[in-house]
Amino acid sequence: MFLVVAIFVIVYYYLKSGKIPYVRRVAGLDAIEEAVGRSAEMGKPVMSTIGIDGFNYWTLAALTILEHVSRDCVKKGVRILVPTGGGDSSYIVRPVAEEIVKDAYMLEGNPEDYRPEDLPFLSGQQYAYTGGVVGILQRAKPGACIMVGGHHSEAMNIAETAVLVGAITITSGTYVSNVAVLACASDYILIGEESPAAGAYLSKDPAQRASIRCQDIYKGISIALIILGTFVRTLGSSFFIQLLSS
Amino acid sequence: MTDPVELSIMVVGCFLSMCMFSTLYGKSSPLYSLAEESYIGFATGLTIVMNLMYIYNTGVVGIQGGDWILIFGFILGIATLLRINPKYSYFSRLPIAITLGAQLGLSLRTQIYTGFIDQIKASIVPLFEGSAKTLIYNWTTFICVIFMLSFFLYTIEIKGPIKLSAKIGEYLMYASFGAIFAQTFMGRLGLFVGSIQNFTVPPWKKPILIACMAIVLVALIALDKLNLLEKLTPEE
Amino acid sequence: MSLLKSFNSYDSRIVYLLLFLIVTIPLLSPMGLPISVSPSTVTYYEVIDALGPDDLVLVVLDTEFSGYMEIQSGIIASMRVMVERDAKMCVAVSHPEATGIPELVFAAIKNTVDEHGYTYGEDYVILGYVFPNEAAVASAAQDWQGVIHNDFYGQSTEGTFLDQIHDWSDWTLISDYTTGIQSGSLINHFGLRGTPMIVNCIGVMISTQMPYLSTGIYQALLQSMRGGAELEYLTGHPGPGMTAMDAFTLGHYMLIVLIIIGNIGYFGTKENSRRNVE
Amino acid sequence: MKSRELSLIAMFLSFLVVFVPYFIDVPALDTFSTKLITITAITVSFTLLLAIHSQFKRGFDFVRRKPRGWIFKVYMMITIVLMLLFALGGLETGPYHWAMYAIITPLSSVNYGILAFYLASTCARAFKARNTKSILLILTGFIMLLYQAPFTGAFFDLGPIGIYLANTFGLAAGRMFLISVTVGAMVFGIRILLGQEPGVLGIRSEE
Repeated sequence: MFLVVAIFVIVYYYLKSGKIPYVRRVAGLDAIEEAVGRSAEMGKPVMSTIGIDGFNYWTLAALTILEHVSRDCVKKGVRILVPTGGGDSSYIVRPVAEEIVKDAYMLEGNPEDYRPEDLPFLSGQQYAYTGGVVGILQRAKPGACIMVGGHHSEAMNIAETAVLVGAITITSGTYVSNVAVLACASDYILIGEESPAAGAYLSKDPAQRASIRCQDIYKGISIALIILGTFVRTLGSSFFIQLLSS
Repeated sequence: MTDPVELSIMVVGCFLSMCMFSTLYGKSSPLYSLAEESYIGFATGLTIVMNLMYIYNTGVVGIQGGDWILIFGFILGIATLLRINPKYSYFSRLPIAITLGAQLGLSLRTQIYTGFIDQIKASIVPLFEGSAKTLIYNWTTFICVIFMLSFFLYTIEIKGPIKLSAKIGEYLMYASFGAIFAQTFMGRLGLFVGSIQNFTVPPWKKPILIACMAIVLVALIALDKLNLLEKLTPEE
Repeated sequence: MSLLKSFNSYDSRIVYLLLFLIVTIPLLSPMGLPISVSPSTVTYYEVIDALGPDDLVLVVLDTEFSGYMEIQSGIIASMRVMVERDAKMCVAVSHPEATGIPELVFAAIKNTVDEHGYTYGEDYVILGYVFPNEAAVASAAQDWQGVIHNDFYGQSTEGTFLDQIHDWSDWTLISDYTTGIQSGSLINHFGLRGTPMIVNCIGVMISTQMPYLSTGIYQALLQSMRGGAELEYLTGHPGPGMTAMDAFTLGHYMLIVLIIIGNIGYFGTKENSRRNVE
Repeated sequence: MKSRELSLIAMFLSFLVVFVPYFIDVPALDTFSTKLITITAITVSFTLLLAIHSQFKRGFDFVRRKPRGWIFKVYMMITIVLMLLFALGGLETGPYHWAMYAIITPLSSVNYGILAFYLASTCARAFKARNTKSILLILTGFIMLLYQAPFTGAFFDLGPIGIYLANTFGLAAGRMFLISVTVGAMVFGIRILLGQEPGVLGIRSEE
């Protein structure tokens, strides 16, 4: 509980202070613009998926990325395909995704170009959804496939098909075995926190980017705890383990 | 003799499965579309049935059992449905916000234990105790975790010792990816073997499997040679 | 040199066709290559072997049908052991596709069930799709009697051994067969509170599940179809797992050959192009 | 303006109701949070109808425009209706049971199994010794593959090294990943709660 309150305070502090620390380039996120640009040149659509889960942080992160991608696509006149469905909790995410894409068209001043049929619902079953996405990939041959969000085992079907149809693939894996295979299959991969931090990273607002600092602070704490804990444990005391268990 | 129902299940299932495999041919085909649309259609039907049952079993039965508060589920649910008419789409925001808050809370509340505290706790191991094997295991894991984590620092400029440690972290990460890749392959191979085994056990199914394989392969190549693959697949 | 070039860049469809044949042929006519048993399978066997007639086991079929095809050997073999030890079994399901699985499993171990006089209602209960999401798992862990009233066939569970269950602490063991759907929820609401858990997972989930084994939340982890085949071997009832092992071996060897060929091709063409430049 | 704040407050409150009881032991709050989760689960089930509505709208749109292959969409809509009709005849037997076992289960396992093929082609493409990173990747991958083939175990015992790789490198990567994700998720969650990402609620940032 203490940890939660502390992290809350630190994030709030950094959001308010808005200091711009150095932020390392994340290749996968930088590549989004390039991928959309290339699709525009080739006159091909872009596929952007948001996963098959309900509102967990993977899906929410995907929605922030979708916001960015759809805005970019509309600006460059690229058709954007957002397949939805696939899971028991995914239905509630669909209206939000619709809203995001619709808003992108609205903000660019051409709401009449919005095509609701480009957000197909492919049932609530994981592999029916996958079959559908693979089919769309093969038929529409997009120039880029940005697969983020709560994807599970089906991630490889989507990523490898996207590679085979010649799309630039930007992916993120929700668990480590998925990350390992996606790292081999796709052009760019968002590992670990790169996906949840995408919203802050892509935002132009320095205050948002400053929040990335907090993540490093907590990773620093965890490294310190592991090293200190191991040191003390080696000396024979289990103080840190008890501290963490309390 | 085999039960005709079971036979029909086998024939239809096997044929559609082989159609699904046709995606590996690398070109869109009507065979794949057939399998895909069948699957999406029936799966959507299944989803509807399952959700109606959930609403009935949890919601209606719950309210009948005196759990009046569950009626809010119905109210919020109906409010989201108002989106169909753009004039009232305003109403759907509240249920979305409530669901988002609850699901986010649910996904985060345990994460801090399982993903953070437990992992740190498990990483704290004695480095000079136990058998030689334990020592090797403990040292390797300890070093790997520290170096890999240092690769994930974003707001500190990478230079000096951190650069070195991040580089080692990256190398260690790729080494572990190799091992994990192989493990994943084992799993996927298991699933593929399982899905084929579905069509080979019991043995009377074997000829049907071979026939379906042959039919789909021949059809695919013939359609490709006649340039019909593209013409028969739906537009996207 | 054209052979080397083709080693470096060949049609992926050839890979697909080869893999398809290499797996399908040994399944059509098994060869019976020998196998070995890993220590994690032995631990798993020891846990289920120690069960007795007073033990209450919550069996969770936490899988889609496709996942079942991979781990069916482990499911069948371990549930057979539970029946043999006369442990009380409550089968719950966390995916709509899995509702048909209990029927298949009990058909596969029918002989053992008959032999031990294992009867429905008294020794085992099948609940059906009761764990659709984390919320359902959470409420079952806190207030079992408030959530679970009927079995899969719509009959009341009152009067069965489930009357003894009130919350998470009343289970002797949770045996989860998982593709990862609700395993996290089971850990959060049962495992972390202290209910012993054993898990049989699909191969892809092994690395994800491994940390829970090393932190002691799981007592044992049976790995994928291979673990299932080894368990079949230990229990002395050969089944689908053991026949699949040939295909398994050949599939792995094929990948190894692919890596070797790919690298020969890669270095061959690299040398070649360097020479051309010179 | 008002709706935006209302949404944010509602989100924040429902987050607290679910999140806090996990850390503080108050039975009444606990019951309430469980009820709220059930309520949202029912709400989510209702939203399925929205998705179905748009699926049919999309289908009918295809029928109206009649592009190439529109007949497949008609077929898809018919199968949805068929499945619903089947369900009326009972879930355990009859046509519903048939559709489950003839169509849904085999196709789901095939789609899952196809992954093995994708992994094989990925492996053939990515496992080439281009640089140090890929050499390491190949090395560990190669050893693991050899170890995992059940036949190998009958001749050489690669067990110790295979288990070593999985339980140290594999484990460490898993741990690193979990820590990284948790940290990212926490910060991200707080940013959402503070209303820094209104887009995820379907609210435009400029509103």
